[in-house]
Amino acid sequence: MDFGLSEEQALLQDTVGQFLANENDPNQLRARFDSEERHDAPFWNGMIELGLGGLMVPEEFGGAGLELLDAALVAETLGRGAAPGPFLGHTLAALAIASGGSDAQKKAWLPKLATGDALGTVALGEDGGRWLPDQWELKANGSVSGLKHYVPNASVADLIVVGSAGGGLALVERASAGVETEAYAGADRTRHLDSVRFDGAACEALPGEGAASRLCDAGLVLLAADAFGGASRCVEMSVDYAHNREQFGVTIGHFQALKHQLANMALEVEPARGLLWYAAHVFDKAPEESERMAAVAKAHLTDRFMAVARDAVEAHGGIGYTWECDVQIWFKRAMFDRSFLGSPSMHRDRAARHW
Amino acid sequence: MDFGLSEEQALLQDTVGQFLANENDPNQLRARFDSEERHDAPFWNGMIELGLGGLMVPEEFGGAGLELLDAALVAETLGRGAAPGPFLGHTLAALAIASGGSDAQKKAWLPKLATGDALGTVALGEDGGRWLPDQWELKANGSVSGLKHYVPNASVADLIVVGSAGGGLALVERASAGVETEAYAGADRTRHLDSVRFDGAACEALPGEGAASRLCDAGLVLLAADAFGGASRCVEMSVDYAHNREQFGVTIGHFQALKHQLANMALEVEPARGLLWYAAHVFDKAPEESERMAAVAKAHLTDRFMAVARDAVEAHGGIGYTWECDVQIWFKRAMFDRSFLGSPSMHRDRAARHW
Amino acid sequence: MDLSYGPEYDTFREEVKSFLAEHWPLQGEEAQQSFDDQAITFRRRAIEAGYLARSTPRAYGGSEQESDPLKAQVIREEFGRARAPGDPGGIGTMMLAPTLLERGETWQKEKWVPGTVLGEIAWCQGYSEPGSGSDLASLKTRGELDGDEWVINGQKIWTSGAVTADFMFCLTRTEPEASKHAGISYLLIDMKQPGIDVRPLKQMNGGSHFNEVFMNDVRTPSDWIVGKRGEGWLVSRTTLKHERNSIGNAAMTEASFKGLLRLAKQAELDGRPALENEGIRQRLATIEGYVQAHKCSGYRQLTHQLRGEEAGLIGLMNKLHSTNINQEISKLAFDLLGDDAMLDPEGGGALMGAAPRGSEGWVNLYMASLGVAIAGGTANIQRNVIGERGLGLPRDYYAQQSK
Amino acid sequence: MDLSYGPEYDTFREEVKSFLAEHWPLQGEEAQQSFDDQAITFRRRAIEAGYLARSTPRAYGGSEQESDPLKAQVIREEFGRARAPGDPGGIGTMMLAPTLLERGETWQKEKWVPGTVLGEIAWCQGYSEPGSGSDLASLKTRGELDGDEWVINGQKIWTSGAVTADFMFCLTRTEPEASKHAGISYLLIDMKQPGIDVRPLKQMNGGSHFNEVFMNDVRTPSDWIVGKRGEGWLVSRTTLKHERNSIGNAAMTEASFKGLLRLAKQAELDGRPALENEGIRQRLATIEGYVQAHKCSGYRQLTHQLRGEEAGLIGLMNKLHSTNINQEISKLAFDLLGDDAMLDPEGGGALMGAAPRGSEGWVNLYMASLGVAIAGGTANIQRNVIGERGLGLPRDYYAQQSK
Repeated sequence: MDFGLSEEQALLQDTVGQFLANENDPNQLRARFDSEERHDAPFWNGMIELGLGGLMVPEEFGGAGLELLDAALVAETLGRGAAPGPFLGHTLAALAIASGGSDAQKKAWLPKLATGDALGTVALGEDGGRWLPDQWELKANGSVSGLKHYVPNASVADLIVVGSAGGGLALVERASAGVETEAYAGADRTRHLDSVRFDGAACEALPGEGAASRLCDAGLVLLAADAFGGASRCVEMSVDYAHNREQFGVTIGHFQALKHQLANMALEVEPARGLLWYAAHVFDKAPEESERMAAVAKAHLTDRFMAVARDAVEAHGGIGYTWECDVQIWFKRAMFDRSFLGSPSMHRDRAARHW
Repeated sequence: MDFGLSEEQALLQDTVGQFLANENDPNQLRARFDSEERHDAPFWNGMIELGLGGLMVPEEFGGAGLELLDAALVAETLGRGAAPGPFLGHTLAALAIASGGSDAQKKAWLPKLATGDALGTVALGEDGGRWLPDQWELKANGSVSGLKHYVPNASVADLIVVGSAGGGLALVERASAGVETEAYAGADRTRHLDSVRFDGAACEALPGEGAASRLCDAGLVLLAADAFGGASRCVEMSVDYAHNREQFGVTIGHFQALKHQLANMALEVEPARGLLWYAAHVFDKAPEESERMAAVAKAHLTDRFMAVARDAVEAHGGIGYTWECDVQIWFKRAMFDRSFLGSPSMHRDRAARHW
Repeated sequence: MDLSYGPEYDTFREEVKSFLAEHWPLQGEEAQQSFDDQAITFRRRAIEAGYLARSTPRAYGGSEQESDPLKAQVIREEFGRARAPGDPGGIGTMMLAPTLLERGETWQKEKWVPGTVLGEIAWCQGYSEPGSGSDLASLKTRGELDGDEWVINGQKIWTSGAVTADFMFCLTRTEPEASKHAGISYLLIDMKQPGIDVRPLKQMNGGSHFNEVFMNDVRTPSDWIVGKRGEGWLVSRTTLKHERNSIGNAAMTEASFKGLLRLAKQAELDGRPALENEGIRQRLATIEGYVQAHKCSGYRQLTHQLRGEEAGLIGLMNKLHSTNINQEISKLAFDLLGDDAMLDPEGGGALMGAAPRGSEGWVNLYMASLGVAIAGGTANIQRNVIGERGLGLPRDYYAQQSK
Repeated sequence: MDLSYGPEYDTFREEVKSFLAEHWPLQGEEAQQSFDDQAITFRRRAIEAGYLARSTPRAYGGSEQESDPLKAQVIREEFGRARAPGDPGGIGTMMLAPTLLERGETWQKEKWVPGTVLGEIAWCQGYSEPGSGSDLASLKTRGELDGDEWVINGQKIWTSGAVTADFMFCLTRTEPEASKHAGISYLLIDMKQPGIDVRPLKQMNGGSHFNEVFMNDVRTPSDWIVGKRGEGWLVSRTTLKHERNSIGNAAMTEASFKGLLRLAKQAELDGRPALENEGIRQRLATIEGYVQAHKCSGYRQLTHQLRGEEAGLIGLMNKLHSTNINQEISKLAFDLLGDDAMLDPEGGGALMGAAPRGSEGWVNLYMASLGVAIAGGTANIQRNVIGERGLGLPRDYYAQQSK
């Protein structure tokens, strides 16, 4: 019985955290957030050098061979630092190939994804909030035509894993004929989204069964992890502000009403840490529980993140509502985490099917 | 334009408030609440002497000829004082006859109800929460058989106005053959409820159209009024407690967290006063709006009362949870107001039909 | 209880209508002026007719009418319907003019009030500073007398309208030896001078409603002071005696709710109309309860004014109640947006208006409802006011100490 | 991360199981004893076998086992499954015995600890008084030395188990000249004597969990004091080093939620199964998120214990988190009761247990969830603790002053 992180896992979080402290300090983050550039290649390359390109890629293909729990710990740290970049889509693309690809597909793509020679992403969402395998209608049969929404960093990706009717997955090279991307004006300026229109683009199906639902469950857990990291940061920022801001000659943390609001915020966030761990853990070790727990974790944590981001704005007073205050960066990241792959209410309904 | 009380209305509230201060002070109320007696005739007679038996009975039949707004102001005052007794059922029975009875029925019953020579009540609820005219299934055709739930003070009533299939109303004398009452163990010990089983009891239909829905709308408004009075009292009790109870050498009202909780309680209650007035006002003056506003007011105010009663328990600390603390009397009154004539969610759905 | 306005006001309404029919919109050459100029031309006539600047004496450019909140309400309704310019909104008419009228010298009233009530002169308010939010006693902007001029240095924040304002009324520490509130004076400052640097504060939704104002050796004549030296704190608290628009706020909240209803009727949730979803319907109906209560509270407050009574507890609750309602409206709307809830907000300059029409507008409201909660006193300050002034609970210890 | 207990504990579990198979339930003549006596007989054997009183030295009637929270958890699970008596619950084993072991004289430990861990001696706690809730420094019960006896006068409140307790450990002001905390002593008092009047406090749900204890010239020997005179405040804060049951609380919350699910499956709302109502389903699923989070927090806390680490922030949140969850569960249940929500609650003595089976039980829980919120520190006190000890925010001014 040990429901806690291993030394290696703690080290992994420290390493990523240290990298962000150096390479994504508040000024750097702010510059990236305000920039019109939608991809920061040097920063992404730094993450690749840390090995974040192939966390869940088997060692034989040049990856770290880790599990979702490890990837979730990284995602939490990235969320805490609001790290810009294509980690989410890239990680899910690699996972899809690792779990559903043929040997040839694995050999062709996994090493490149792990080394960052190729950037991957996933195209899942369709009109009307159809995010999940049993909802997809796009047909992929040798070639693919149709529209996918909200594809992370599609404009700079090399490889797109596309969800298709019947719950299948297919590989499409972004440079192929018949692939066009268009930028969304998303609120979250750390993770840019594009729509992708396929017009008879060549595609190659992943033969493995069940890879699509594994991909989605993993995505839900990674979003929950990002949300936990972001929500924790919102609490920290608000507590720090209460320690520093003065009114009536004392720091505002002296005011009981604010103190209780901060306590309530912490109470919304901290107990959810174990839920996140558990959802990742069962994905790795008890897949029969995975669908349900991924849904519960995504719904719960992304809702908490959004709520606590609102609270953080209020806890900062007027300054919290300004562009220059960093709280907004996490507020908008919460908007992404909450909607991407489907709303909390949709996932609560999915969890309820298990009652 | 005048959206406020007239001098007469203010006087009416004062008069009833003064009566309660004298005849239902905390000790008297406590004795009635703890008593096993389910009806306090002398106290009810006092209310009758004030004219509360026939508030909405036309003057030609010995009543005060007032409107629902006036009756609601009385109900508010009774709710504020947690006045025990059969005011609600009696008032609704009289209203039903006044608005739907034949001349003969009016002559036979209204004077007696106004003078308190007869005590009236209404039998509306049926199995499965069927409280409203379009839900009633009990057949009344010369005689009536079947079961009605949650009839206020049925065991001591002389006259029961019974809701019947098709949205009709019928008069049954409680002393008739085939009428049996059985006491409920209700939480609210200020307004006792009985079930009434009819077994071929003689009944007489009220011929007037629409009287049943008027009766129900009026009932919803009176419940909302009771709830407003009770909720206001919960806020007052909590504020008084905060002014008197000391901790760490100061009254607990000095603690900002509690101060804000009390402010939030007041904010839940005070703005609803106008909603209550408005719902009563349109019943009297703009009946086309009445169904909707009665539903909105009942749902909103009885929910607020229940919530604020819970808050009041918390605001009183440990003592608030004891039997000896008066807060429980209003807490249980809130339970009655919230469920009687149907839950807030049912009435919200009814209000939504008007969107 | 009577919600009609009665025959007297029906007659008055007809008068207002015929005035408007005759005078708005402007005709001929006048209609070629800029909109601001047209508004001024029109207001001059409306003041003459007694419809605007009603509480301002004729001597200072007003129409000096007897206070009548119901007439004021009729005027607002009819001017609104005709889309005719009403009294200029904002801090000049709401705060500066009443303060000058009560506390200013005659020459000050003559100089500034007429232009203010006409809308020729725009003001901004220099109260808040970066280091002092609700705690004005700690403000640091200082003014020193240099001959017959004040020289002012410091920084103000949350200054709406500073970009376009002609003048600022500015709380300034002029008596450094006096303690806290006692050392503050109420100075008037020409905004169009070197030394004043206005920097818009961009909001999280992309708009810019507020500004920072940096003042570096800014100058103003020594007699551009309202009240005596060191009395600025008192002057700034001059009670406002204008005809408050208590039901305008409620009308806006109701309009927002109606917009939400429209959204709920159009939106789909999990492939079905959102309005058929019981959870959504219950949330909507719960909000409706608050909206109706708020609307009726507006009627109550108007009635209190008509009767010349204090509004009491309900009068202290207006802002927090509407803030709470608007937050619930925007949260439910956000849940109805589906994937559009990831979009960049439509960053308008306005903090809050009528209900948005598109998704980006609702995302904007989702953020703006927080800004409104903060602007002009956070929710916590509102709760202090309700608890202390409304319920008679003791004042906060630290605020008390700092007095 | 590994949620299995591992082979070592599987073996241990088998040992516990065979012990239980052999020793519980009691057989033959022993099975004819009262249940309390059977429990004592059984505990004696379980202590001998090393399964109960694990942190208590053998010298004082315990089994003196090395601390092993996982073994403790296995024992709780297996004893629970076999419905065998575990360590006596309540204040005697949780507070008095550890305090005596750390602070008491040898003769005190010998006299009271063995009977307490066996369940022969029952205790109640005399801390709270009517005038002092969270502010123990203000307590008024006083003790004066009269020869070799203390004479105690005063009133205690919220005293669970006072009706059946043999002794009370009682904070008593013995040094009236010393200020606040410094004048308090920790006295042990025989409850079975004249001068002690125990009055049950009836709760709003009809049950009686707490009592008032009136003490009128109550006497206790002068050496029935733990620690020195005036040290009672310190003694009462002796850290508890027992093997905490961090996941027991989570298991109870999960059981409540399962009961709520059962209720929702049976209940009808507006003529349809409640579970088909989207609003109800969303509320249920939202609660499920908190319940699962709480359950996993239990695993985390157990792991911290196993590793010998401090639990930190999560350790401070247990009570408030479970209180909040139980309130949400009881509110949703209340909404599912329909007209039964008007019924009188089933006023059990227990504050909170497994999920109720009938409507009256749920009404009871609707009230009891408030009592739990209050018992042992209100929600506001919990928030102070999280804010101050967890987030490092400053202490409340008045509490600070009163130190």
